This record gives sequence, structure tokens and C-alpha cells, in this order.
Amino acid sequence: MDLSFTSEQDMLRDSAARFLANECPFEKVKELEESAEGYSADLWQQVADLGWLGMAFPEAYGGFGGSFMDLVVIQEEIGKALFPSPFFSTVVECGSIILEGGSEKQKVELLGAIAEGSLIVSLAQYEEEGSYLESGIAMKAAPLDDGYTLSGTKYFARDANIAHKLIVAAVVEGKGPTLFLVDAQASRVTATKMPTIAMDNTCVVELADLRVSKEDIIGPLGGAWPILEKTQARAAIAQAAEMLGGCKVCIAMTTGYAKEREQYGRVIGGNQVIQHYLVNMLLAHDTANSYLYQVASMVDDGEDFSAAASALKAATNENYKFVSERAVQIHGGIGTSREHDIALFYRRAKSYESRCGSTDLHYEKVMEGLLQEA
Amino acid sequence: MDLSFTSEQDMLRDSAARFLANECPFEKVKELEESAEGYSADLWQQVADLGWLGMAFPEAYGGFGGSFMDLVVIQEEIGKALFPSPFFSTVVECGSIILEGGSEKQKVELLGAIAEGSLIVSLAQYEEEGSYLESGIAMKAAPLDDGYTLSGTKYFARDANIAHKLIVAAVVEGKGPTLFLVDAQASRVTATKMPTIAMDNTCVVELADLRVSKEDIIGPLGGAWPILEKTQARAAIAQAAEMLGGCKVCIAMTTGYAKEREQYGRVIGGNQVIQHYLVNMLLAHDTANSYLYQVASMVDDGEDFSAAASALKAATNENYKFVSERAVQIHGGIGTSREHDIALFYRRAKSYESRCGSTDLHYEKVMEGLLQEA
Amino acid sequence: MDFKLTEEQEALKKEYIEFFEVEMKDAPPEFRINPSEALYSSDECWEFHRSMQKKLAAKGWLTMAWPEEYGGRGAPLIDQLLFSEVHATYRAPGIDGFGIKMFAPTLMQFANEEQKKRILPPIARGEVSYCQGWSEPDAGSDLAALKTRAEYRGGHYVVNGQKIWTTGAHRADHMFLLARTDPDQKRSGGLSVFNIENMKAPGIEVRPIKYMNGSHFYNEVYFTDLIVPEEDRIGEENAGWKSTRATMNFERSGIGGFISVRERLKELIEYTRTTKRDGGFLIENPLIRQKLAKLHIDVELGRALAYKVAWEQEKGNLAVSATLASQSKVFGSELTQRMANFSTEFMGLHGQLEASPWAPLNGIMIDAYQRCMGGNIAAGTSEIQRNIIAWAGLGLPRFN
Amino acid sequence: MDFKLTEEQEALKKEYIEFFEVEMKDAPPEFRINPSEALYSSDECWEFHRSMQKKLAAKGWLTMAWPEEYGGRGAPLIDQLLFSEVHATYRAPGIDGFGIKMFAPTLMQFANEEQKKRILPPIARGEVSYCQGWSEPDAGSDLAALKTRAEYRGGHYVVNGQKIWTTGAHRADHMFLLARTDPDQKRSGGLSVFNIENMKAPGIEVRPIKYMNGSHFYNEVYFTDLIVPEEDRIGEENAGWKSTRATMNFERSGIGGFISVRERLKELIEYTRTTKRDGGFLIENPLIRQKLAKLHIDVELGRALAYKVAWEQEKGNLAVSATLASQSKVFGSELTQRMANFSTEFMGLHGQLEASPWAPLNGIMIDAYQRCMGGNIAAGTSEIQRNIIAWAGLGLPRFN
Repeated sequence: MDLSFTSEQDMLRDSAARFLANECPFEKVKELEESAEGYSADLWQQVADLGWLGMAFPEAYGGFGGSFMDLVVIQEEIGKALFPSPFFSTVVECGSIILEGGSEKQKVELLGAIAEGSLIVSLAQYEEEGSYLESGIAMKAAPLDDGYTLSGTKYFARDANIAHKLIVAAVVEGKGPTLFLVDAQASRVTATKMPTIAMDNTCVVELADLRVSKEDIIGPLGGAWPILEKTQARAAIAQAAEMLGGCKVCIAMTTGYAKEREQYGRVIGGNQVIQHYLVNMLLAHDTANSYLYQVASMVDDGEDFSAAASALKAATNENYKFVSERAVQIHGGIGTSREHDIALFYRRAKSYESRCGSTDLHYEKVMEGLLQEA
Repeated sequence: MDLSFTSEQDMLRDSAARFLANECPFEKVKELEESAEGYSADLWQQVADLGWLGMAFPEAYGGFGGSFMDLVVIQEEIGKALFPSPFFSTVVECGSIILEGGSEKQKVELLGAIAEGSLIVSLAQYEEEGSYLESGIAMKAAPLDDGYTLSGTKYFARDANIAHKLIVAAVVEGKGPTLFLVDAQASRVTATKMPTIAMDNTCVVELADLRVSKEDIIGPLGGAWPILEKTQARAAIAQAAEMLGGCKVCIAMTTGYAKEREQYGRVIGGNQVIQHYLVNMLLAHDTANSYLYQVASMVDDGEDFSAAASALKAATNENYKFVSERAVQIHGGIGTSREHDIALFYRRAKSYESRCGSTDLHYEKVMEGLLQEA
Repeated sequence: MDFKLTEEQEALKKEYIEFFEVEMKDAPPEFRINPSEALYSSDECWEFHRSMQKKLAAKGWLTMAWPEEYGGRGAPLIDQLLFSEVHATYRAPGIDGFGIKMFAPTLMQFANEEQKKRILPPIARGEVSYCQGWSEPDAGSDLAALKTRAEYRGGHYVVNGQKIWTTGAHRADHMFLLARTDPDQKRSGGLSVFNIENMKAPGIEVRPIKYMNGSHFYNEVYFTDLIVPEEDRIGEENAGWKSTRATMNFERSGIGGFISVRERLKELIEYTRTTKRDGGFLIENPLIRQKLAKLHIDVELGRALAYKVAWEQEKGNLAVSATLASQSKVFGSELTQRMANFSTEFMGLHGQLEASPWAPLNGIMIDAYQRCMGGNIAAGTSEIQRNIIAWAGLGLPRFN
Repeated sequence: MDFKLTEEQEALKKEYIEFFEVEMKDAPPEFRINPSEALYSSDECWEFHRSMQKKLAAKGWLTMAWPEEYGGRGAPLIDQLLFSEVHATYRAPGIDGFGIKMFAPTLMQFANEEQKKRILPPIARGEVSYCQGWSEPDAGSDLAALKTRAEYRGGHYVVNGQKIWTTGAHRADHMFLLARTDPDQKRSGGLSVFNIENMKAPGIEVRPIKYMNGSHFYNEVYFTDLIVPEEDRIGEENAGWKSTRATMNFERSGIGGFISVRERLKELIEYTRTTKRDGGFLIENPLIRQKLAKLHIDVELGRALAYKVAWEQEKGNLAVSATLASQSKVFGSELTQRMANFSTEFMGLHGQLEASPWAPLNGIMIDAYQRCMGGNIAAGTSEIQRNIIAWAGLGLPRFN
């Protein structure tokens, strides 16, 4: 047992933190939030050059063969800086899907392009109802001589507005949900941003008789669900890492503010109630963060991590909301303003809780895991 | 609209408070908790003489024709003093059942005897599973020429060990659950105390081929449920009153302690965290207490109070637990000892939450009420 | 105890309902999201608010609980409460709370006759709109630390300094200002209250502060050599803290907040009854049912408390009602927060959506998720309210 | 990061499991309810505990993390943690925490050679049992306010005063006592630590304190002219506060508490799978399922934190591990409380039943509902722990 990071991971963390602090301060975050693109192509290329995008892909596919824990380190730093980018959609979600389900050819072509920074991919899974389940995938893939046509609307597709490719989940009659790789910039694809509390690139995507060739199917026909289930569990862990990074900064910023802001002739951090709020925030972070590393290790060790990923995400959903909410409260009026940075975390926390499955769904998965054990 | 008590109610409250403070201090409460009888026959006669037992019965049946609000006032004071007595089982539960479902003859005989203090009655409704529902009543009443025989076991019958009569719910084939008035001291009835956290007279009752004549049926054949449902909703309000009385004393005792107990050279009540605990306790009490009077008025005004009774009881379950728990916590070590009085409330709060339906059941009834409205 | 309405009250309530039923038909849709702040957000909303204000004044409802001598009709606070309930049910604007509920009672108690005659009638007629010049960057919870200076120069004062979190300053005609008239007196000594006659006067600059979601109701207000005539000082010089503390305690039953939650809860229940996910309606989910039930119960509890606040105030138990009002404020704002958090959670992916064709209930709940933080902080943070309850209500000692 | 056990650790763990599997078969049933307190409750339990203590010593497990020179084997704290996990899983007694985890490390750091040689070996051999003479009626959270007086009379001290909340004083052979040796020094100055050789000595009177549920593990201890030889003073005279503060920080990962909750949770789940109410098994109820899931998650989170505590301590980051240990203590005791409250709630009418034929899980949960309050209060209340975390961990200022 060794609960320390490797020195490589320490370096990775330091360099990521430094890069984001310099290149993407909170001013820049707000500017990007308010832009139509919602990300900076320039910064995206820079993080590609830093090796983040291919970090966790095998070397054979243009990556650096890093561990899942490495990805977790990057995600924590992204979460601390609130870096607006398609990292989660492209690397964490779609990268994993391609790695899990893609053909050799797809892996070589797509993962390499992702790692280079030249390919942004968006997952178009959800439909109008917002179901997280397999049964929520209802869009039909109509068979054609050498492929399929896709028609309909997908919802909550992240970064579809800036993506080069989409991975669309659609049902092949008699087979079931299947993953299709499509050109996001085709004329028959329209992505429209939905206004979310996170001010991010969450999109509605309309597909109008879009043709897909058989070669652009990822994984087996009807094989979408096992791939999505496994990669979404991984993504949930990575998302939790991002959220816990956010918690950490909320605590640091708020502790700092509480040590400086004076009312009634002394700093507000001298008030016992403020102290206990901060302690409860710390507890929320430190417990979940300790567990994060344990769960991330399960991924790297090849253990079954699905119930643990759900446990982590459910706890983190609650904890990030709690921590960011108290952070705003302790900041008082200034914390509620757009000018200040702390509410950025508060708004993200609410949005992120719905990613990779709802809290209730994760609780249920935890329970199912427990009952299987028992 | 008039949110003040009548002067008669103020007098009733003062006299009840004085009586209980003098005759049943917490020392006496602990002594009674530890006794086999769990009550004082002497005090019981005294409260009969004070008019508490017949307070809310019509004058025609030997009562004083008081309002439900009068009963609430007494219950609050009982809750403050933790007065161990069969008041709830005999007056609140069984008295209401007789009033609601009894024949003229039963009302005259039984309510008069209750009011005089000569009759203690226990409700034997629950069975092994502890279900609160109609379907939880499974004991069979086997027909006999001029009556029925009852056999089986009832659980959680309060004060059955000291009762003169039991009201037993049992199923008449083809008719459904029916209420039977039986002699609790018959040789075929055995009541055994179950050890509860409240150290009260909760009993298991065994009935062995007990004969009941038709005249001792309360209400129609198969008519137990409407009677029980309505009287249990009333009882839930009265129980909430008792619990809120307990909350009030917890807050007063704990505030007093916090003003006196010194640590680190000053009273612990000067600590902001202790202050906010006490404020949250006060909030829990004051909100529910305001609502209590509103709901009690609904009973007196003849409005449909069933969903409101559930709302009140659910909130009070949570609030009494919260208040009594924080009360012990603020008292620290001494609060956890049997010698001190504050944990008496903590133990009652847990026991009382299961009375007249569980919290979850009440939430569900509230929701059903809302959906009927909508 | 009697919770029933009198026949007169029932009739009044019916009249209120009929009025708002008609008048709110054409209200700008923003009022459905958050009426108390929508009025400041667009010219259209502001105009609607102003016209509603005049209509309410014409009906005599704006100031019904005021004494008759000041243009009210001395109605019991319970009647006022009934009006507030109906008003909140319809999410109507038209109440300038700063003027009617805060400044006017202060004037009645502390102003001289000339001031009462001059300042109160336009408020009663619904012709003017006030903002509250209290908080400063370094004087938030600790209001008495404020620094804005009003220097006496014979016949008038010269005001310099900065206010912040001034809701509606960009719309208001007037401000009631708390400023330091004696710089040698620290904290609550040396403060005075002023009626600022014209918010557009030279010497006043209003700068917007955007809320976290980008909307504009807060402002910074800068004073540079603003001239305020001596006759606009309310009460004695340097005695402003006393009247300010009284201002804090007027009409704070909080009933509007509870009614607002109740109305949103109705919409939420309707949403769960009509929204399907994974083969069933949301309302069939026991986890959702229970949480909705809990919210409903809290609304009922809060409403009962709000009635008690008004009742105690009516009976003249002002110390009791002030403490209860703090309880009502804390309970109400935290209830709003629970509702907003829970509802945007069970909406799943849709819960994050702001007002748009895809957003459930047009984004009311995600709006509330953001606005509720202002509710926990403005007009005394939940922490300050709890301190006040502990000190004034429970008699616990105050240490520094 | 690597959470996997080494082969040696896996083997050790297996050995622990095999041992307890056999040894706990005949344990008195009280240990299933609350092992850490059951040992004090009856002669039978106490005997079982003492015999287990010797067996663990014989195995070398009692003091595995002690340095070799004092009879330990210098095992890493993570190994100790593994042992504690298995030990807690079986709800086994046999660990005299006061002696092994608190007093012994203090001795190693502050005692002289003679004392170490004399006092440590019987502890390591599992032959003795300690109690902790710290709290007093007026010195609970504020330990430094203690008044028990140890007066030097040349060669020995004479002790007078009273201790309270002394767990197991009625069973223990010895006590480590904190007493005031210099009455002129206030608070933490002027205190010294003593090894009390014989709890049955004249001059010591132990009186039981009944817990709220009537059980007996707390005591009051009265000292009347108790003679304590000078050679039983540990460390410098009047320097006892320093070693006491160190004592507070030894081995507080809290792993045992989390394992205890985990095991109870397993039983609870089994209970819900096999208990029918209203036509279905309790486990089919979504409200119960979700709450069980939450408890499980908190166990996992707490366990991960406990590992981190041990790891930081092992790495010598004692300040960090001390703060984390306070976090672990708070999180663990409050988790126990949530479990006890929730489980006795969903048990319905049965939830109120104490150990009896009718009680679910023989009343473990209603017992826990009462004992958990002790957990929130003993060894530093949750409030004191949070203060410590705020001051030491977050660097927030301490005002009085």
C-alpha cells in the first residue's frame, strides 16, 4: 500500500496548475462562458501540446500510456481552475468510448487526432426525456444499403456546437442501441446551445436524414449499452475529480476570505459558526477526496469499479453543492455577484450533479451492488 | 381570527403545569419508569379529580364538554413534565374511539368511568409485523352463538398491563376488522411489557380463546377502520402536542444550562455554535407549535384535518428528535447520564415517532392529500 | 384560538382575488419567475409595476394597515397579511416595500410634522419608489461600521461615500440614506437618516452590479458632494441608529415568501404529474413524493409562523414579533433554497436549464437556485438573524 | 498510489480472520451490541476481555506498531490498521485502548528509563488495564481548568479531588492521572501526569454513573489523601499538559468505528431483506434503499479517510494526521448516529425495542441510538473537534 502520488504525478499536477493559473484565470473563464464557442481553440492546442489530451491513451494510439490516476490529476486541476474546454466530452467520454469499443483503425485515427488536439468529439446519447437508461435511447437508425440514416433530436450533447464528430447512440431495429460516429459539421446536423446554469456548451442536436456508413459504427451492432455503461462509470469518477478540485478551491478561497474580511472589528473567520461551516466543507472534501483516489486505483488495478464509481459520484454531487453553497454564503453579498469568482463554482456544482447519471440513480446502483455482494 | 388562548385555557395550562411540577417532578418520572406499573394510581385519581380525563368528553357522558384545543393544552403540559400515565391510551386513543364508534350505552358507561378515573383502556391494534394499515389487522374473531372468540397476539398495546379493558381490533369473516371491548383482567388475557427506549407500558398481549359478547362490539361489524383512521389522526395531533411540550422544555432547560455552565472561563452559551444550535431548536419548535394550534382548530371547527394531522406529526417527529438530541449534545457528558433529566426527552422522542403511524406513512398521507387537491 | 376568517375578511379576500385575476392576465412573463426582482429588470416590467402600484393605492390596499391620519385605514395586520397572501399568490408587483414597509413607518415614528406631510402622501398614493442606502463595502452584516459621510455645512449636508447592494437604485426616485454625521463617534453613534429627494441629482452615480446569473437589480451608489437640505434629515442628528433599528423590525412576517414557495410547489407537483421518465410519471417516484411532502409541510409550518408574527405585532408584543420575524426570515429563505435545490435535482438533466423552450417551468427553479443565495444574505444574513434570535430571543450572552 | 495489500499483509489479514473466527465463537452476546463498552458491563464480559487481551499479546498483535525496544515489532501503522479492521469486524474485545494507545506512547516519549522498564512491559503483555483520569465536573471540554490537586510532600504526592466520566474505573487496575501540582499556575500550567499504581488503594473511591439507558461504564473517582510516590510522576513536574496534548493525538484513525458501522449495516441490510411489512420486504422500499446506500457510501468515505490518517501519521506528518484524526472522529460518530436514527426509524414500532425477543437485531440499533451521544461527546465533543480542525487545520483565528 502506498497512498502517495508518484513524483511524475506531482509534476503533472504542478505543471497543470501553473499553466491554468497563467493562461486561464477566472477572468478568462467568465469571458469563455459568455462566448458562443465556450472554449478557446488556442488553449485547447496548448493543452494538447502539454500532452493532456493523449495522457491516458495507449502509446500505440498516439497517447502517453498514462494511468487513469493521471487523468484524475488533470481533472482535479481542471476543476480547480474551472477550465472551459471540451476535455471532458472529447477525452474523458468519447476517448473512453473509442478505446473501449472502437476498431483498431478507429482507435489509431481518432485517438491520435484527439491527442493532437485536432479532433473534438461530442457524445449525443440523451433524448427529450433526459433518461440515463438504455431504454432512453429511442432514435432510430434506419438501414440503408451500405449504412444507416439517422434522424431526430438529441439533447444535452456537450460541446456539439464546436465538435468535429459526434458519437450518436441510435437503435438498429432488431439489434438495439448502437454507436455511430458522424460528422458534426455536416449540413444535416444542427447544434444549438441550451442555456445552462454552468453557461457551458450543452447542446440540442438535430439530425436530418444523416447518412452514416457501416464503417463508422463503434463497437458491435446493438452493442452501445455495455460500452456506455462502463465508460460512463469511468467518466463519473473523472467528473468527481473535477468537482472535488472545485471543492478544494472553494475551501481555500473562502478560508482566505474569512481570514481577511472584517466585520464588527474582527475577521469573520473568527466566528465559530463560520469556522464550523468551513470545517464541514473540509470534511465533505477530504472524505470524498480520499475515496476518489481509492476508486481511481480500482480502475487502474482492473477491479470492478462500477458501484464504487456511483458511490463516489453520488457523494461528490452532494458535497460539491454543499461546499460551493456555503462558500457563497460565507462570502456574503459579494459572493452572489457575477464580478466575484466564487459563484462560478456554485453554478457548476448544480450543473455537474446531473452528469453521468443523477444522484438518485447512483444511490440505486450502490444499493444494487450491495445486494449482489450480500 | 384570534390566535390567543381563552382565559379558561390559560388557567387550565397554569393549573396543569403547577400540578405536574409539584406532584410529578422528574425524579418521580424516573421512579415510575422503573416501576412495573409504569404509572401512579394515586396521581391518576388526582388528574381525574382535576377534570383532565373527562375534559374533552361531552357533558352527557360525564365529561366537561371541552374542546380539542383544551386537550391539546393538557397534552402539552403532560409532554413538558413527561408525566407517565395512561392518559394517551385511555383518554386520547380509546376515549376517542368510544366517542366516535360506541353505542349510547357504551358512551355513557365507559366515558363516565374513564372521566372518573376508574377505567383504564388500552388499544390492541397492532400485530407482529407492526403494520399501521388496515391490512395489518389479521387476528380472527371466530363467531360463536351470541358473540365471538378472540385468539392470538397483539403487540405494542400501550398500558395493557394496567388496563381494565382492551379495545381489540380483529377480523370478522366476511365483514372485516371490527373493534371488540374485552376485559383486560380476564384469565385468558396476558399482558407482558416490552422493553422500549421510553421505558413505558408498551405491551404484548396474548388472547387465548377469549369470549366477547356482541354487545361489546364498538361500532359496526367490519367498521373498525374508519373509526381507527379518524381517531388515530386526532391522536396524532394530541401526540404532537405532547412532543412539542417536550421540545419546549428541552429548549428551556438547555438554554438555562448554556447560561450557567462555564468552560474556558465563560458560559458555553456564549459560543456562537451553541447559540445557533439553540436557535435551530427554537425554530423547530416554534414553527411546528404555530401549526399545531392551527391544526387543532381544524378539529374543533369540523374541517377535514387528516392530511394536516399527518403533516404535523411528521414534522414533529423530526423536530422532537432534533431538539432533544441537540439538548443532550449541549449538555455534554452530564446529559448522557441517567441521573440528569434531559435524556428522558431524548428517549421519549425516539419512541413517540413510531406512534400513530411512522413518519414515512405520514409523508405519504400528506402527498395523497395534495394530489387530491390538485 | 380561532383561525377562521370573519365574513368581512372572506369578502375582502375575494375582492383581492378578483382584482389580481384580472390585472395579472397581461403581466410580463418575468413576474412568474421572480416578482420581487423582475420589476427592476426591464422597462416593461418597471412600467407594469408602477401602474400596479397606482391601482393598489387607488383601491386603498397599498397602505391599509397605516394609521388613518397618514392615508391608511388602520386595518389589522391580519388583514394586511391576507392581502399579502393573495398578492404573493398572483406573483404581483406594485408594492414598493422600501417605501411602504420600511421608510414610511420610520417617518411616522421619527419625522417632524412637515416631513410627514411632505413625504408620506406620495408614498401612500403609490407615486414614488424608494431604495435603501444602508450597506457599504465594509459595512454589510456590521452596518454600524458604515463610513459614508454627511457633513453639516449650515442649512445643508454634503454627502460623500459609497453604498452597495442597493436594490433598485437604478429605478428608484428616492433613497433613505444612513450616513455618518459625526465622524468622531464610532459605530452606531454619529449616524443620521436622510431622505434623498432625487436619485438623478448630480452628486449621485449609480453603477450596476450583476448578480451571479447576469441579472441586474443590485447597484453601487456613489455620492460625490451631494447636497442634502437640512430639512431632509429625519429625526435628530446622530440619532439615526435608533430609527434604523426600528426600521429593521417593521412588517417582516415573511408571508409572501411562504406563499411564493407554495405556489411554486403547486407548479412542481403539476410538473411531476405530467412529466414522464423511464416509463412512469415522476410523481410515482416515492423519493420525489416524500420530498414534495416535506416542502409542503414546511410551507404550512412557515405560514403558521408568519401568522404568529403578525399576531404578536398586532398585540403590541414587538420584542416577541421581532424575534419571530427573524425566525420567519431564516426559515423562509432556507426553505426556498431547499425547494430550488431539490426540484432542480429531480428534474435531472433538465434541472440545469435556464429560461428557454426546453426548461421545465421555464427555468423558475434554476433561477431560484441562484436567487435564493441573495435571500439568505440580503436584509441580514441567516447568521446575523440567528445571532439576533439567540441574543434577543433566548437571552444568550453576546461576546466579541 | 497503490491501495493493494502486499502478500505479507494479505497473509497477516488471513491469520487475524482465522484467529477471531475461532475465538469469538464463544464470546458473550453483549459484544455483538457494543464491544467497546460491553467489556465493562459484567464479570463474564470482563473475564472474556482479559483473556482475549492475553491471547492478543501472545500473538504479538497487541502492540505490533510499538518500537521493538518496548516489546512491539515496529510494524507500519497500515498493518495496525488492518488488524484494527479485522478486530472491529468481529466486534472483539481485548484491546485496552487507554493503556496501549494512549498511556504507553506517552510513556515512551516522556517517561524515564526506570518507568518505561517498569510500566510498559505489563501493558505489552496484556496483563493490566488502565483508566484515564482527566475530566472533572468543571473541566470537561476545557480540560485545563481541572482542579484535582497533587501536593508534593517530599518523596510523594498527596492527591485530593474528583474525576468524572472515567470509563471502566470500576474494572481498571491503574489510572493515568492528570492533576494540578502547582495551584498558583492557572490552566495548562502547573499540571502533572501520574501513574496510579492501584485503583483499589485507600484514598480512591469509585462511584458508578449510570448511562441514560441504565448501563454502567462511566464512573466518578474521588481521591482523598491518596499517596502517590514521586517515581510515579511521568515527566517533569508541572509539564503535564505537553504530554497530555501528545496523548490526545496517538492512533486516532477511527477505523474501528467505520468497520463497526459497516458490519451493522450488513446486518441491517439482511434484516431488510428478510423482514416483511405490508406485503413487501423492507428492502423493496425505495426510501429505505436510498438511505442504506447513503450510509454505505459514508462508511466507504470514512474508511478512506481513516487510511489517510494512518498514512500521514506513518509518514511523520503529525500535524496533518492529528487534524485528519479529528475529522475522522467527527465523521465517524455522526455517521453512527445517522445509522442508529435511521434504522430505528424504518423499523417502525419495533425500532423502539431494547434487547428482547421482539427487538430487531436484538436491539443493537436502539442501543446505538443512545450510545452514539456518548460518542459525540466523549474524548472531545464534536464541537471541540471542529474547533481544533478550524484552528489547527485551517489556521482560523481563535478568539475568546
